Amino acid sequence: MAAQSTQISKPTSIPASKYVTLRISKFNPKKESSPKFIDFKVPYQKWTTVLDAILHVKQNLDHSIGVRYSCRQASCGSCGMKINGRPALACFTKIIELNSDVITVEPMNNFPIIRDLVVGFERMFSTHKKIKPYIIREDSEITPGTKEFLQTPEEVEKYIQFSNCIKCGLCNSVCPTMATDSSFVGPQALAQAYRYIADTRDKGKKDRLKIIDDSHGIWRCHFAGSCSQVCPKGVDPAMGIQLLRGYLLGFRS
Amino acid sequence: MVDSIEYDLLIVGSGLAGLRAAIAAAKKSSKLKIAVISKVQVMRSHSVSAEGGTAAVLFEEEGDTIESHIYDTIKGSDFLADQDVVVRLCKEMPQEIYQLEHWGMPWSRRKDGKIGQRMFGGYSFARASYAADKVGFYEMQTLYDTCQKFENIEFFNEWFTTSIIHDGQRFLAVTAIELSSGNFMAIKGKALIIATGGAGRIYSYSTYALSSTPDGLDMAYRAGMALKDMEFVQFHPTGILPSGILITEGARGEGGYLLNNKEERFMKKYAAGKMELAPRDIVCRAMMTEMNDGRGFDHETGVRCLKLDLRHLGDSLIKEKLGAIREISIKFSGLDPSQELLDVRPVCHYMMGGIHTNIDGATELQGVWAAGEAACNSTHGANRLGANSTSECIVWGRITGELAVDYIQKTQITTPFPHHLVEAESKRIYDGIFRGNGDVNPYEIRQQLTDTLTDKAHVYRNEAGLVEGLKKIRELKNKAWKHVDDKAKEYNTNFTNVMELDSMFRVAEVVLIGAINRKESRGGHARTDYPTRDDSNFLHHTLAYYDPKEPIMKKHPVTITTYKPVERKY
Amino acid sequence: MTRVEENKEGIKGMANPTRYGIERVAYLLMRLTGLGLLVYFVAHIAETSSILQGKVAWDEMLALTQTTGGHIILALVIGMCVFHTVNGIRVMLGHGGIGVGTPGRLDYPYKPPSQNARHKIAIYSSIVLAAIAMMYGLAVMFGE
Amino acid sequence: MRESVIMKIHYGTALAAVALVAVHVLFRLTQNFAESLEYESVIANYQFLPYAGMLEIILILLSIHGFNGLRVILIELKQGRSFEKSVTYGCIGAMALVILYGSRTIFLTSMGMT
Ligand SMILES: Cc1cc2nc3c(=O)[nH]c(=O)nc-3n(C[C@H](O)[C@H](O)[C@H](O)COP(=O)(O)OP(=O)(O)OC[C@H]3O[C@@H](n4cnc5c(N)ncnc54)[C@H](O)[C@@H]3O)c2cc1C
Ligand code: HEM
Ligand code: SF4
Ligand code: F3S
Ligand code: FES
Repeated sequence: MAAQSTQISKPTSIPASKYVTLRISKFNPKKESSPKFIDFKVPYQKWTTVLDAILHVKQNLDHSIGVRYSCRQASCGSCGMKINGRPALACFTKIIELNSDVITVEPMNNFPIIRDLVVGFERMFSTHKKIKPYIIREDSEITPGTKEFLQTPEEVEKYIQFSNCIKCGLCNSVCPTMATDSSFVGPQALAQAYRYIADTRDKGKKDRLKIIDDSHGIWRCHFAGSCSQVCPKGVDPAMGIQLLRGYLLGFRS
Repeated sequence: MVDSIEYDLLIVGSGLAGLRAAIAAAKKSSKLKIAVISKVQVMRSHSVSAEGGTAAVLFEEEGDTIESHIYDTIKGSDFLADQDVVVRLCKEMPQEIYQLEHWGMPWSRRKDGKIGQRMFGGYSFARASYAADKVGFYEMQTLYDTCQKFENIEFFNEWFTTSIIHDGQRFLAVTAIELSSGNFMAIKGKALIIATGGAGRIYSYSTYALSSTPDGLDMAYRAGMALKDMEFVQFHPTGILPSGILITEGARGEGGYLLNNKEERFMKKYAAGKMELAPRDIVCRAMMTEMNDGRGFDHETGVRCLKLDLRHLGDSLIKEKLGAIREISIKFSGLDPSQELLDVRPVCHYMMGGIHTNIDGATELQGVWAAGEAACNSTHGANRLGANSTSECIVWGRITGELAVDYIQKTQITTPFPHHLVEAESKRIYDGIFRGNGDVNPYEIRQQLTDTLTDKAHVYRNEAGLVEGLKKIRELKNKAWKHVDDKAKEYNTNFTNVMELDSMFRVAEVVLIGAINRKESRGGHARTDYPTRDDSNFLHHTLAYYDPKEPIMKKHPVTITTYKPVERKY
Repeated sequence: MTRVEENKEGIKGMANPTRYGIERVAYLLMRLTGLGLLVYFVAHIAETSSILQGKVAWDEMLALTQTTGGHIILALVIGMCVFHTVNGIRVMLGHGGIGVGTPGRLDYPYKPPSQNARHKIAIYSSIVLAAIAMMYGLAVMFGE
Repeated sequence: MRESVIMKIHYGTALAAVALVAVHVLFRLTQNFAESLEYESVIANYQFLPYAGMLEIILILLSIHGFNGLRVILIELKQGRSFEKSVTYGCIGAMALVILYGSRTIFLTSMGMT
């Protein structure tokens, strides 16, 4: 059992050869009247993500950058922001993919700005809650000896895609209806309404259809599809919403 | 004076353990006001990254037995697990899987419609229930969504808890900063469940979320509770380079294997019986030995690694069962696992240690429970088996949630509230940290601290290295890093980052001292200078109590009921 | 909460068709043509009411519309009508869940099935059809 | 009214309109376009009762469809109880006006009261 030399594992120790300009939108609405952009020079490697670059700035150049992050592997939904004008997860966007010398990062639209790149999710979380995102049926609590509700792999396929939503809010930030309608349920919640309705274990279809059949409910989606184009997890909310509307229009039952 | 708000039950942490506890409590009483406080938003907790599976015996009719799960866990723990606790885990787990299923968990299914299970390291039966390779994520979603049913669960998203307030006898409140406004507040409650998760970010190469720092552990430690068995840090054999993101053990459970630069499955030399599916401590040691003996590969980052071969599993199986790691490898490393070998090396993954609790999850302070990875109820002993952690989170989430409700229902707090303690905490963080002075970049100190642990307290450790590490950490601690350059109140993560760093020092110290004291090799703790297990001197748990000067170290007996320690062979 | 606090993109964001593919162009055109048709429709009702005032009024009205400008407007209306109708049929099918793909596991890199070729082709077709109809209309009106 | 009912009407009117507008336009094209607009032929058309009836139906359908479309766009642009109420009533009002005005033309013309 040998020396400890190979235990050193600090991938960042490789000297960086290339630099990119990271333009960060800085804004504290409680103190300032409008956002301003500040440029930073940041080194990068072929694996450096936009989140890595922002954290480099936070750690070395400006400690005050406001940015939300956690998992750094595209599973927690924290780091959605506008990168070169298009919303994406910062931890799932590599610098080299952007093919650009200047990378501009801004907070997502259609969410209130808390600070810099950080936005408030209160409304999205509460609309998510509103559509009853859980299995509705009387025997959903087990008793001793209960076994599983059977479900074939094919039945799982019917909803699993919608189950992948990480609540990053990217979809809500690009939807054209959301751009002007602050009461719209939004693609995130609608896709979740479909997720539970499509689950064979659920019996809450009527309930949920009633909730979303509202003047700012599902009808305010015009199948613009942008939500699906930016969704980082392949949820395809646009599909879910149209299928859901199929129930309301009587195309499906 | 510092403002305060009042709830009945406080749950700090909204990972698997915290959410499960919230549901258990809300189900038991719809009258209690329950606050789930977390420094990240609800679905952003580290638990969403758990990939491979959750262990439970579901198919007794097909030959699995609870007994076997119990023994596998105890043997995996290198006999440091408390056996009564393990029995409880294994007995209660099957019901929890079915409960999750009834709440909507999208388990992967077998053809007959039953819940699918896969092979995992150290088990004698395929008993890791899985949902593709996003088990933790789906479990979090199921629990979070189920929480939405209960009107008495309130979420405090992005509230950074800084301390536990008690009167020496029992729990009274926590103090926390609401990140969005920057307000510092006391949140009073009759009972507290700590579910702040693991602290693996004290290592620089780690599978953990960036938010997995030891501030939760430290909070309990400063409040006088003991940290137990902190020297046992689990390394996972397959962290992918360069990011350190986890490639789940499920990849080997589905049939993947590890190769050295001679293209041989070297595990046959170390655990011929279980090969790549030996427990993690064994596989990690094997990998380190291979690399140290020159049979590794040099990754372009300059780090040594080995290869994980999944190619023979085939594209369609990988897509179906390992979709998330496929995405991760393609995106972050540019490698498609169905075509290429993945570069992997052992990476910090789990802390067997945590806040000392009894079998019920109760800590030494009345009114405080701990559950999940933050707790150490000694289920995992010296080495956790994969898929047993999410199980532990769920079982003890439920147990502590229910017990806390019982306690609240019989408790009346009459003593006057110790406002001075809240003021003292406010002084500690605002005068001591927020308004601190210094010219050293705290982020650089954090990097050095985590590098030191990665260097000195890795898979293999020895006296010299550990002592040097401790010295280095104490040196770093004395530098002028305790200051916050960002002076704004709103969403000041610079402030919380420095508080996290502050907690890292205390917890890293406990890890190192524990490791120095344990002069044997057991489970995840492998000393090159004491390469064997020493049951006559070290078959005990380590406890560490806070003292401003240096931790006070104590011993605590292991509960052994049925299985006498024997040599561990796979 | 006011719009500024919510950082809404506002009408500009809603109307900007440049960022998210042809679906977003179709969305905008659908709105514009709908509104355009509504305006024309109201004007058309007003226009035809002149028939009540007898032949002279009607002919005066006709003369007013049978100018180059009038013809161009009419051609536009034809185009709008064709686009709105054809795309409207696509949208209605889509809204009913037809042709939006079937749910199922997606593999990275994710291609959302709802953003599929069928719909893109339908959108392009409605634009092309609208253009043809417009040209036909122009030919009829100017080709006298 | 439930939003789904309104929107079903919106789609329904659209579908019906497809057929009817096609007929209406084809009528313009059966003859020479300019000729079809001659006063006499228009009057003749109106006095052909099934055609006048069809015009009336088109009028109603498209008014409903068009003004509901307008309502949709407006309530998406700005929210608030009073705003949305006035949009709803405004659209209903405008729709009624257009229908009445258009019906007057059709009715009087087809009765030969020009
Ligand atoms: C990559 C990875 C994969 C894994 N895969 C598996 C697996 O397949 N099977 C398995 O069984 N286990 C697995 N594990 C282990 C398992 O995921 C964790 O042990 C478990 O998720 C921990 O859950 P938790 O609820 O205890 O804490 P966490 O999910 O870590 O949550 C901690 C919570 O505490 C909050 N918190 C922390 N400090 C504070 C503070 N100061 N103030 C306020 N809130 C605070 C955080 O915000 C967070 O909400 C894996 C671990 C990793 C790293
Ligand atoms: C004759 C065939 C027509 C069809 C098939 C049709 C179909 C549709 C459909 C499906 C929508 C809903 C679009 C959505 O929700 O995204 C719509 C909207 C609309 N239509 Fe029509 N329509 C027709 C004619 C007309 C006419 C003649 C007018 C004008 C009077 C009109 C005015 C509108 C308006 C204003 C909207 C709202 C725009 C929007 O929501 O995007 N339509 N139409
Ligand atoms: S649907 Fe997609 S884009 Fe929308 S919140 Fe969920 S994961 Fe994000
Ligand atoms: S972008 Fe919006 S309009 Fe519908 S399809 Fe998506 S919700
Ligand atoms: S940090 Fe979790 S999604 Fe980016």
